[in-house]
Amino acid sequence: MKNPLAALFHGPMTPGVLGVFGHLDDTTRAVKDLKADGREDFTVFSPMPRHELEDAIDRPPSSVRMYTLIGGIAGCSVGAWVTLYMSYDWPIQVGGKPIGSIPPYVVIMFEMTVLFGALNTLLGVALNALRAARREGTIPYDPRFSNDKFGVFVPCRPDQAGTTEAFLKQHGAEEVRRA
Amino acid sequence: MTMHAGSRAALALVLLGCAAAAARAQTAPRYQAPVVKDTARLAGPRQPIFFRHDIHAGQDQIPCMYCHYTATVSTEPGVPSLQTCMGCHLLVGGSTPSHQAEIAKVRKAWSDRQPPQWIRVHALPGFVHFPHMRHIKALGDNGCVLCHGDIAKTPQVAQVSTLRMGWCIRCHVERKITRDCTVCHY
Amino acid sequence: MAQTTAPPTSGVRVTYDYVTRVIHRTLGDPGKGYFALLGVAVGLLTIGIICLLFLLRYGLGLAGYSHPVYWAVFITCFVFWVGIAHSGTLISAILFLFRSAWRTAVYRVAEAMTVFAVMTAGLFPLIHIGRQWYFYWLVPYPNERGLWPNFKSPLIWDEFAIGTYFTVSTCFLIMGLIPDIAAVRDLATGWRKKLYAITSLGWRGTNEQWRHYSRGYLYLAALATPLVLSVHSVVSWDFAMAQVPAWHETIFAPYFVAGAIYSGVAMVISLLIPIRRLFHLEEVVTIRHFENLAKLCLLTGMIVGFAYTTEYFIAWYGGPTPEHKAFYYRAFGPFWWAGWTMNVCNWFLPWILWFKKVRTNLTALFVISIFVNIGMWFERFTLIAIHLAGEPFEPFVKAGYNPTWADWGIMAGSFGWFFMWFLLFVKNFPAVSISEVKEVLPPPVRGRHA
Amino acid sequence: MVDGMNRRRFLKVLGVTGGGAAVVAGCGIGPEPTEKLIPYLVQSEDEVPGVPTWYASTCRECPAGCGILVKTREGRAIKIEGNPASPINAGRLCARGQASLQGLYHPDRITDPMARDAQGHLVKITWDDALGRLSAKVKDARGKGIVFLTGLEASSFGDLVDEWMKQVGGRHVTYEAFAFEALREGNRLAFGSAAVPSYDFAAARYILSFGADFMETWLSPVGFQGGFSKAHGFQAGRDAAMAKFVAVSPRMSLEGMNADEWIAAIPGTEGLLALAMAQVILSGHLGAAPGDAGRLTELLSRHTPAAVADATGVDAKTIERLAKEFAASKGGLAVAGGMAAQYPNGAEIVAAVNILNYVAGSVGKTVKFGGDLAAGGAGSFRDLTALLADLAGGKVALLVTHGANPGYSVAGFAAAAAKAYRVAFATVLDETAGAADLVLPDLHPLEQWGDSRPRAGVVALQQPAMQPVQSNARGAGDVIAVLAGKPGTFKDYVQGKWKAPKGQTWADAVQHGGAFGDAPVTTAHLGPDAAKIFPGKPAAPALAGDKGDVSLIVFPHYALYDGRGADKPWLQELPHPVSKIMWQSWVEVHPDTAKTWNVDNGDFLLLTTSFGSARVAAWVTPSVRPGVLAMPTGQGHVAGGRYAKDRDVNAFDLLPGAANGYGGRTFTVRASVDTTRDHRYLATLEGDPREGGESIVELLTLARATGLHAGEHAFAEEPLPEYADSAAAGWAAAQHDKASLGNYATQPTRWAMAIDLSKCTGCSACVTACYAENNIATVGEELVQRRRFLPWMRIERYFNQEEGRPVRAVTTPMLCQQCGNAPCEPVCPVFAAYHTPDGLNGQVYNRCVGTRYCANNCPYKVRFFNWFNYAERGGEHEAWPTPLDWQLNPDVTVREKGVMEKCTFCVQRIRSAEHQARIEDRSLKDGDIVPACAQGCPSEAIVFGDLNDPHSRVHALSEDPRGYHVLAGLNTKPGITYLARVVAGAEV
Repeated sequence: MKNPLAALFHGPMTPGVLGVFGHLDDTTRAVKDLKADGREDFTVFSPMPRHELEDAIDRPPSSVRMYTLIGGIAGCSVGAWVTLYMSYDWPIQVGGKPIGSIPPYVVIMFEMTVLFGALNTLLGVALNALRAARREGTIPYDPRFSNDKFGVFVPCRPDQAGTTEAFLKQHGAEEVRRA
Repeated sequence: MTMHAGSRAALALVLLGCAAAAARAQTAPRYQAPVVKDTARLAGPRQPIFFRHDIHAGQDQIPCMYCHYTATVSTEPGVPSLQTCMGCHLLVGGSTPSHQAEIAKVRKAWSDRQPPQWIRVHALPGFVHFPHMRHIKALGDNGCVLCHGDIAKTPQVAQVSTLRMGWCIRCHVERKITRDCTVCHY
Repeated sequence: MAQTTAPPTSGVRVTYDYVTRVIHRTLGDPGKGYFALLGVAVGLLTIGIICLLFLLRYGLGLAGYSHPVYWAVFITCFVFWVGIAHSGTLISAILFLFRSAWRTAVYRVAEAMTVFAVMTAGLFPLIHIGRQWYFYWLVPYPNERGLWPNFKSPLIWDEFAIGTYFTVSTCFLIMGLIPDIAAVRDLATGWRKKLYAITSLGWRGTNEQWRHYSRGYLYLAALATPLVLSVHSVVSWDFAMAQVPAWHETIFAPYFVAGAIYSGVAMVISLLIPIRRLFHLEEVVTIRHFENLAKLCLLTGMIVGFAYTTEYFIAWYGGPTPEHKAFYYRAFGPFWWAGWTMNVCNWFLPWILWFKKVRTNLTALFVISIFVNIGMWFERFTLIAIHLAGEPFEPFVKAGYNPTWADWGIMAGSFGWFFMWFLLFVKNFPAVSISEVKEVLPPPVRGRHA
Repeated sequence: MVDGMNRRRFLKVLGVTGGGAAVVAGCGIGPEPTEKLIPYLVQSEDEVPGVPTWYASTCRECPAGCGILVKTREGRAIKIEGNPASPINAGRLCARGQASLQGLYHPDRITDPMARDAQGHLVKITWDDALGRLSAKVKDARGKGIVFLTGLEASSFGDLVDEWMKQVGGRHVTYEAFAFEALREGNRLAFGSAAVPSYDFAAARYILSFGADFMETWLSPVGFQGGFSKAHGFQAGRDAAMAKFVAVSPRMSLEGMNADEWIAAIPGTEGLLALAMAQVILSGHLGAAPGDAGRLTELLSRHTPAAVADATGVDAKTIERLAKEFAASKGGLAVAGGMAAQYPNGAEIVAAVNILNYVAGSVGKTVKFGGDLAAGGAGSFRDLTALLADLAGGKVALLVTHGANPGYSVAGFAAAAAKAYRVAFATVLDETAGAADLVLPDLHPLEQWGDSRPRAGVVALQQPAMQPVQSNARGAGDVIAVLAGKPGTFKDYVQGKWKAPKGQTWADAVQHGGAFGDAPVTTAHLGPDAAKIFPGKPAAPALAGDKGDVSLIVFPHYALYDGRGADKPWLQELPHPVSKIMWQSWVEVHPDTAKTWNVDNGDFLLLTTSFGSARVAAWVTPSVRPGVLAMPTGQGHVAGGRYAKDRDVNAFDLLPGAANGYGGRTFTVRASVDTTRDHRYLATLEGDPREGGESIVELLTLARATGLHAGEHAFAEEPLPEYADSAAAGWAAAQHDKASLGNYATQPTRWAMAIDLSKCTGCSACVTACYAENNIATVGEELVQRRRFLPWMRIERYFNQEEGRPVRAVTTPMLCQQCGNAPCEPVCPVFAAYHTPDGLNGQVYNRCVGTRYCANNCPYKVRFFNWFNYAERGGEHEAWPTPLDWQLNPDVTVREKGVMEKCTFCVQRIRSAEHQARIEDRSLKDGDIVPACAQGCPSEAIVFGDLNDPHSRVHALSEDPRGYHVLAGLNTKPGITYLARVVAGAEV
C-alpha cells in the first residue's frame, strides 16, 4: 500500500528483489548467507522483533540510549535549577525551613529526570526512524509483513536480478518480486 | 484622639501651602501652560470639569499638598473639597473665555451644592493597601511624579504607570524596601 | 520464551495470522451493546459536568465539606484514580523488564487504562481547589508579579509527578501501539485504513525500525519503572508530609504503591474479563493470564493487609497518643462502616485468592476485583475524610461529614469520563498487542535445515 | 461632629474609599469604568479620608450605661470600643455593646413614619401627617388615659417623658423583662432601703455568687467582670494570690464555668444556704459582725447547716467549710441575683445573702450603698401587669412605646393593647412596634443625642457618631421635645439638664463621654423586717404552676438577652459561652436525666407549663443539676427583621403572666416533659463527641501556682536544638536589615501574644470584636449546622468530668497561634500562607487558590474557608445586605469565595501603627498596637507585643512560670503563650 506520508520522505524506488518468506529459519539463513556474501544493504521485514533475526543481521546497538542518557541528565539539572533559582529569586520563608531546602527539591529533580529522559528517548527513536525512512521508503513492502510473513529485500541492478531471485528462491522464499 | 493629630497637621499644611505658593509665585521662573486646542487628543478620561493640573501645579506652582494635603498624613490622598477650589475661585475668574467657562462650572457646582463627579483615574484593587503617607515620607513632597507622572505639566490626568504588582515590586527592590506580602496585602 | 505461551485451550491453532485477525476483528463495527455502554458513560459525564458547573458558580460549599473536613470525596477520587493508573505501567514496564511473557496479552488494556485513569485523576485537584480559575498559579511560569510556586509543597511535587506520569505513560502507550496499528492498517479498509495509515507513522517492521524501536521501548520501560514507584509515593506524601495523625506515617510510600498496584490490577481484571468475552479473545487472553493477575493481586493485597496491621499495631503500641485516638476513631468511631468496608474488602477478601480454584474462576475473580476496587476507594475515603473528621489534636472541633449530590455527581462524572475514553479506545485501536503476542508464539519454522 | 455635612454628601463621599472593602479578585487592576470620586463640598475638619475619627458616646444596649468610643471612617461608624475614661466599663465592652453597630445598619430598619390604612396595613406617611395624628390623639386621649411605656430610662429622655406625661396627664411606665424587683425588695427587707448598691468585685477577697450572672447580663456585666478578674485572676506576690470564687446555682452559667467550686443547690434554696453560712459565721464569731446582728440569732438558729442540708441538697460539711473560708477571707463578697432573684422567694433569698454579707462584715467594704445603680429605678413587673389590666379594661386610650418590647416578652400584651391607640418609636418593627397603629422611625442611639445616669455620680453623654442612616428617621427625643413644647432640640434639653461639675465644660464632657464622679458611701444597718424572712421550716419553695414535676429555669441569653439582641447576626452567630450554640434555642438536660428519658443532643422535647408550651431541642450537658431543665430567652420572635423573625421558640411563653409576691416575675416554673421523635443538628461550635482538653487547657492548683518562683516552669518543654528555628531567625534578620518596616528599630520583631487563662472568663466579647474588626462573615443557622462558620477567634469549652469529682468547665480562647515553625506554611503551593519577617503567619487572600491543605495541616484548626461568596449582592448566603456593608472595615479585605482566611493578629492595626510611627520618625513602643480581641477583653486577659523586645509585657509574660504552649509537643513554636488557669482550693 502507499503510505501518504511516504512522498515526504523519499525519492524514486530502488531497483532490487523482494523475497517473501513464510518461515523464520529460512529468513535467518538467507540473511546469514547474504552477509556471508559481504552484503549489508539488504532490508529484512518481520511482523515482530525476533532475536534470531537480530543476531543474523547483527547491527551495532541503537544510538537511542545516548538520547535517553542526555535527556535524563538535562532533566535532573533543569529540576535543580528551577527549584533553587525560583526559591532564591523571591525568598519566602515557610515553616521555619531554609529558603532553598534540597530534600523536597529532590522529588522535582527526579521527576524532571524521568520526564526529559522519556521525551528525549522518543525523540531519538523518531530521528533514527526518519533517517531510516529516507532509504526504506524507496523499497517495496508487502502488507503480509505486518501479519505472518517475513521479507528480505536485496537491492540489485536489473541485470543481476535473476541471480538474486534464484538465491532467495533457493533459500525458501515463497515468492519473489522484482522492483 | 487621632482626629486631632490628623486634622491639625492637615490644616497646618494648607497654610504652609498658601505661603509657599505665594513665595514661589514671585521668585521662580514661571512655566507657561500650553493652550490646549484639541482636548479630544489628550490622554485620560474626560472629566466633568476640565481641571488643568498644568495650570494649577505647573504655571501657578501650587504645591500638590495644598489640595491633596491628606496624602502626607493618611493612606488616602483625598480629593480636595469644593470649598478648597472656591478658596481661590471666588476671586480668580480665569483669563480666557474657555477658562472662564470651566471656572463657571465650579462656581455653579458650589452654588448648586452639587460637587462634580470626577472620574477615577488611579485605582488599586481592594486587596492592595497603598499608604500614601509612607511613600510621601520616603520620597518627599514631590515624590508624586514617580507614580502619577509629571502632573504639573499634564493638562488632563491620565494613568501613566501600570500600577500592577510587578511595577510596585521593581521599585521596592531597587530601593531595597521590603517585598513582604503582608505589607500591602491584608 | 516460546514455551511460556499459553497452550491453545480449544482446537484452534494460534498462528500469527490468527492473532492478527482475531485482534483486528475487535475493531469491527460496534454493536448496540457498545453504544449502550458508551451512552451510559457519556450520560454520567454529563451529570458530572452539570454538577461541576454549579460548583464553579456557587462555590465548594455545595459539596459536603465541613470544618475540619477540608478534603473529602474529590481528593479520595484523585488518589483512587491515580492508584488505578498504577498497574498499567507496572505490567507493561516492570514485567517487561522481568521478561515475564504472560504480560503481552494484557498489558495494552492495562496501559490504556493507565493513561485514561491519570487523565481522570488529574482533573480532581483542579475541581477541588477553591478558586479553580487560578489553577495555573501552581505552574512555575514567568509572570509579571515575579512570583513562583512553593516547591516545598507536596502539592507541587504532585503536579510534577502526575504530569510526568501522564506524559510518559502516554508515550509508552503510543509507542507500543505503532507496530500494531501498522498490522491492522494492512488489513483495514475505508476510513479506518486512512486513520491507521497516519497513526502508524509509516511503520513497516524493517530491521532498522525494530532495532531503534526495541531499544527505545526498553529505555522507556527502564524510566517508567522508577516513575511508577515514585508517583504514588509522592501522592502518599501529600498525606505523610502533613502532621494529621494517621497521615503522618513513614510507611505510607510503599503502602500506597502496593495499594495502588492492588487496585490497578483489580481494575485490569474487571475490565479484561468483559472485553475478553465481548471480543472473543479467549485464545489470546487465557485463564493463565488471569491467574497471574490474581497472583499479583494476592501479593499486593497481602502487602496492603500487612500495612493495615502495622498501622493499627503501632497506634496501639504507641500508647495514648493522638495516633491512638485516630485509629480508635477509624475502627469504632461514627464512621466505623467506612473503616470496616476497607478492611474487609482489601484485607480479608484477597485471602481466598490463595485457592487456585478461585484464581481460575473468572466469575469469582470478577466479583473479587470489584470488591477490591470498592475497598480501595473506601481506604482513601477513610484515610482522608474520616481521619480529618476525627480530629484528635483539637477534640473541640471534631465534626461530622456528609457528602452531597455535588460530591457524588462529580464522582460519577469521573467514571463516565474514564469509561468514555476507554470504550472509544478499545474500539479503535488494538486492545491487545499484536506484535508482542506474536513474539511469545512459537515462530513458524520449516525445520528442515535443523 | 458631623454637622455641616448632609446625608446625600455623606453617601457620595463613600465613593472615595469604597474600594477599601472591595472583594478579593485575582486581577481587576485599574479603575472600574464607572467609578466616581465625589468630593465633599465642605470637608468636615474631623474627616481625614483614611484616618479614623473617634466619637465618645454611651452604649444603650442595656441599662449598664457603658462608655463607648465609636470609630468612624469617612463618616461611617465601623467599630465600637469601650471608653477608657468611663468608670463603668473602663475601656472594655461586651459583645452586645459592640454589636449595636448592626442595629444601626440593620437592613430592615424603618425608613418612614407609618400608619394603618383601611385594611389595617401599615403604610408610609409623611412626618407632618404622623405628628398631626399623634398630637390629635394626645388631645382627645386627655383624661381617657395616656401611657408612655419605655425601657429603664435613667436619663434626660426619661425626664422629658415624665414632664410630657405630666403635661398631658398621662403616666410613664418603665419595663425591663429582667428587672430587679427582688433586689430592691430584698435590700428593703434586709436594710430597709430599696436601692441597688454597687458591688466592688475588685476589692473582694472571696466571691460567692448566688445565681447572679454578673458577667453576662446582670446589672453592669462589663464593669463587674473587670473587677472580678482583678480579684480572681492569679497574681503572684499578692497577699492572697487570688480570690476564691464559689458559684451557687442549679445551672452552670458563665459564672459557674469560672467558679473554683460550682454548687448546684436545689432551685430556690440558695437563701437557706446563705442563712446557714451566716449562722456558722455568727455563732462562731468568725466575722466582724456589727452589733445589731444579734437580732438575727433566732432566724439563723433555725437555719443551721444540718437543718438546711436536705432542703438545699448540699451537705452540712461543705456549707460549714464555705462559711469558714468566706469569713476567713476578711473581705468576702456575696451577691444574689439573676436566677436566684427570680424564684417566687427571690426577695427573701436576696435578703438572706445580704444578711450573710452583713454578719461577715462585708457591707460597706465590698457592698457599697450610696453609689447606687440606676437599675434600682426599673419599673416592676407589677407595674406592667397593672398596665395590662388597664389596657384590657379600656382605661388607656393612647399607648406610646419606646425601647420596650412587651409584645414579645409578655404573652397577653398584644391582645390587651389592641383596645388602645398604639404609637411606637422604633428602629425595627419588633412585636410591639409591628402591632402599633402609628410607627415613628426613631434614630439609633449612635445617631442621636442623649445621656444616661447608670450610677449615682455618673452622667454618661451620648452624641451622634454619624449622620442618620435612614434620612427620614427622627430622634424620639426631638419629636417629644416638640410635642412637649420644649424650646430647641432634644440636644438642647440634654445640655440644659447637664450640670457642669467644676472645671469641666460641655465640650470636654462630650469629648470624654460624660462627667464621671463618685457618690459617698453610706452605711447600712439591718432593717425592721430583716429577721422576718424564711419564717417556716427550711424547704425548697413551690415553683410557679402545677403542671409536671420538673423544674424549668428560664434564664436570659448572654447575647440575645431579653430578645433585643436577636436581630443582630453577630449576636446570633456568637457561640453561647456555655452551650456554644448559635442561631438556635435549646433546653439544657443533665446526662442522667437524658438517659432516663432516652434523649440525645438535638432531640426535641415538648415542654408544657401551666402557662404555655414549647417544642425545643435538647442539649445534653453536665452543666445543669439533674432533674432540672434550663432554657434561654431571646429566640422565637414573630417580628423584628429577617434575622430575628421565625427562629425557634420563645421561652417567655412558658412563664406566668402575673407578678409574684415581691412584684417581680417568676422565671422558674414547673413543667411536664414529653419526648418527641423529631431531631435536628444543633447549630453548635462544639465538636462531637465531647472530650477533655488535655494539652490544650492547663490547670494549676493555687498551692502549686503560689509555689512556683520566677524562672521555674510548671509545664517544661523539651529544649530544641539551635537549628530548629535558626532558619526563621536568620531570615527575619536578613529581611530586617534589608528594610525596616518601621518596627522596633533595634531588632527583628516577633509579634506575639500572652493569654492569661486565670483571667479569661470565656465571655466571648473578643469573638464579636474580631468579627467587627476583620469583616468576618456570618453564615446563618443552616451553614453553621454544616460547620461552615468562620470564627477566627473561638472560645473552646471543655467539661472535665472525672469520677467522684464535681464537673468543672475549662475555657480557652483558640486563635491562630502564629507558629514559628508553622505546619500550614510549607504545604501551600503558592506561598499564600507564609512567614512574615515580623513573625506572623501571613495569609495573602488574593494569592490563595484554596487547596485547603493548610487547614488540614493546622493542628489548632484555626483556619477557615469561604465555601460560598458571602459578599455576593443578593446571594443566597449574603452576609452584609446593604446597609450592613457600611460597617465593613475598609482596612481589611473582604474575602472572596474559595479563599482561606484566618487571624493575623489584626495585621492592619500593626501596619497602621507602623505607618504612624514611621511618619512620626520614631519606632514602635510596647502597647502601640492592640488587636481587637485584646482591646475588647473585659478582663484584660490578652496581652500583645513584641516577643523580641526584652522590655515588653508580652516578653515578661512568656517567661511566666505558668506559661505553656498549646500542643507544645508538635514543636510548632507558637507565638501565643497561655498562662495556666489557677484553681483555688479543690484539687485540679
